[in-house]
Amino acid sequence: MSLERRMLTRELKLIAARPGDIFKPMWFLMLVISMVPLALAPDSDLLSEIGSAMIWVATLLALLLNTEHLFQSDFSDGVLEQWLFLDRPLAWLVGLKLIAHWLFHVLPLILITPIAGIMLSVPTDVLLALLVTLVIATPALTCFSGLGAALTLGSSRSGILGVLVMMPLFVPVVILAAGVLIRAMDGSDTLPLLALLGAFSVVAATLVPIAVSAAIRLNIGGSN
Amino acid sequence: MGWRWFHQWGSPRWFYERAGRWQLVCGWLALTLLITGSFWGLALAPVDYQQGNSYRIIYLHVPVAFLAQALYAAMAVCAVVLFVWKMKLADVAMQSIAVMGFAFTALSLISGAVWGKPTWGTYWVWDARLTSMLILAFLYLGVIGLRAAIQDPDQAGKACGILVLVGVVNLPIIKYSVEWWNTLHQPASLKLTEKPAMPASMWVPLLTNILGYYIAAAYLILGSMRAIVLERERRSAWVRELVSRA
Amino acid sequence: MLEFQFASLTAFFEMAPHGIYVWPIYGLGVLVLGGLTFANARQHRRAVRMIQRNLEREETHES
Amino acid sequence: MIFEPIDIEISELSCERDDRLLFKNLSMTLSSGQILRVAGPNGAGKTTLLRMIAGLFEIQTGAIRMNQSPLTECLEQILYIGHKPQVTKDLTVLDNLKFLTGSDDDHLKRALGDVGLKGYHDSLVKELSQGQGRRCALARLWCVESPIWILDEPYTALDVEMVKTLDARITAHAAAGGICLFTTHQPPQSLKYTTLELGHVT
Repeated sequence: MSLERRMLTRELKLIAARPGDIFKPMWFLMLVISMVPLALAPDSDLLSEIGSAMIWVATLLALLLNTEHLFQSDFSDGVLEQWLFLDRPLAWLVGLKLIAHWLFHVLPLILITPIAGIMLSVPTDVLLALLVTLVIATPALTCFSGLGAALTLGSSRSGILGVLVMMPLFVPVVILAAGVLIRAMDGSDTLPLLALLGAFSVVAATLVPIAVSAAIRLNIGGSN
Repeated sequence: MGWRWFHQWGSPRWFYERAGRWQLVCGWLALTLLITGSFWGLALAPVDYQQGNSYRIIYLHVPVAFLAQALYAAMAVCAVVLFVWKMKLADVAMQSIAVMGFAFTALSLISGAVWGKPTWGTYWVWDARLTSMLILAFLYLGVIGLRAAIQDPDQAGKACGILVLVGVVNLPIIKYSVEWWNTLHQPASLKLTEKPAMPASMWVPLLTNILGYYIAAAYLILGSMRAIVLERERRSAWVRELVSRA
Repeated sequence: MLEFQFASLTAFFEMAPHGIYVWPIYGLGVLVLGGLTFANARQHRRAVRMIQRNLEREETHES
Repeated sequence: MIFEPIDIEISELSCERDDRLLFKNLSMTLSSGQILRVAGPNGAGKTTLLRMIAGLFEIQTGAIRMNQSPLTECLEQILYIGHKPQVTKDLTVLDNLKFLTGSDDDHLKRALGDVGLKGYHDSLVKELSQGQGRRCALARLWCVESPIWILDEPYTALDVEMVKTLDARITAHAAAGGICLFTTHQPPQSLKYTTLELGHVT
């Protein structure tokens, strides 16, 4: 079995062992979405106007929540340091881990956003755009929050520092995605913006794993 | 010259001794320039016919905003030096610059907001420049927070270096996206960017102050670096000798 | 070119109608620059004192 | 199997951590068939030295070369087992080993039999006792063919019988031309080794 397949199988088996890891962020997402009308008003016009933005932000937070400890347990078990002895570059392995994380943890989160959309009476075509932007944008977000997780690995009292450190870097993605949603609401062409968003995601997914691997190496070097 | 110069910068002792002298020069120079520039801007420069006297805030706001952005770039240069040449002084510089950069970013945000009150009628507008400045402040905070969370200074330095490099690649993207977002959501009527050409009586004091603030930043960074060098090199013979002589 | 733009010193300090915006900002600027200078000096002094303490502790250990 | 001849050359290695000089100008050469115990009091830098040789800790001054080439190029030759568990609690014994070694099931089950975990391959690691968990991590010694073994406290939590089994395995490895470095606080009885004493820096 190739190392790549071993990696993905391991990831799947871990999910089977800890299903809560997938469900907690979903649960969080639905809770946040239920809070919106309570904090605002049950007025469906108002909700449908801000609904897609709310869902975007809530998904972003849920994603951060489940990426924050991406490497933590492997790091403290000492499994992460074994990655250095596998005959693949660390950045490649990190990339695989991020892909697996996106596939098995982030994608399910995106797939339940339509339910949130119905709850906030978001129109169907906007909902579709929302879904597409999330699928295209989350790889970049996953990579960045993975970097935050890797940078704060070694410090025991970091708390949500990884999230705080990485959140400003989400700005371009959020802006572009919001642009797509606004255009979808107007009914104008969203394709150029989606292409731009996709390009950002692709570049982030190729370059950020290198930074993540540097951060992991650094933290392994500092621990005993 | 080349290599010797390089080795000197790698030596904390050499830096500590020189930096004390440079700091003194920078301090007085900055003080003179800032007093001149600020007095000139506040009292001698003509009133702006559109904004009235409130425009005099630019003599602080503009230099500080320039600095806030330039310091992030400087931090990135330090990160590169740290990774390529493993020069510890670069890490010390990064640590000082992060704090100074945050202070200047905060100052530019506050002065921008206060300038906005008489100009736009409100303290905070989601104007492109204010917004990207706000994000810059968060980036600086991230660097400071990351350093504070990691105990070992060498390791903290490298982690911050990675963060700064990732940040500096993203910074232009953030800036452009925020500008684009601004045109998307707001009519251009609130913009302040288009300014008529300034007369010399306005821009000469501005230039004086820009220079003054840059040198003041150099003074502050040198001072903070000296303190950090002393702290980090506390075990070395030269520091012990220096302190016991004092 | 270089002439005082205000009728009197009071007018200068009033800077009508924007004095309440301009002067506090300059005050804050002075405060920030001064505060950072002071903080640096204090950090330096603390470092020196810490090293001195360490040296004294070692001397008492040796003797 | 017999390993190709290999030598590790450590030259002028020094290490300072948290203001403490752990070792200074450490030079030695390790060659095929050698078993080296790194000894010394707590905090003497045993783990740090092992991690440096394993390429996990950055070398500050000095150099480590393996067959004349820099260390970073030969990491696949190293089998490192640190004092962390090295296994994931939520996975089964077999899945853990399969991920790290890539060997097939039969091979792994045989290795598990060798470390006395026969029939445990489907158990989750968190269901095992501490000693059994350690055995699971050590089972890699029976199924991976790396010439250089770096074992940090391999004897911790092992019973007398397992200690003997491990000693025999290390002896066989050295006889086949491998190198083994390890640390321990209880000197193993049935193992012939040389000792490097750390902790004498002035």
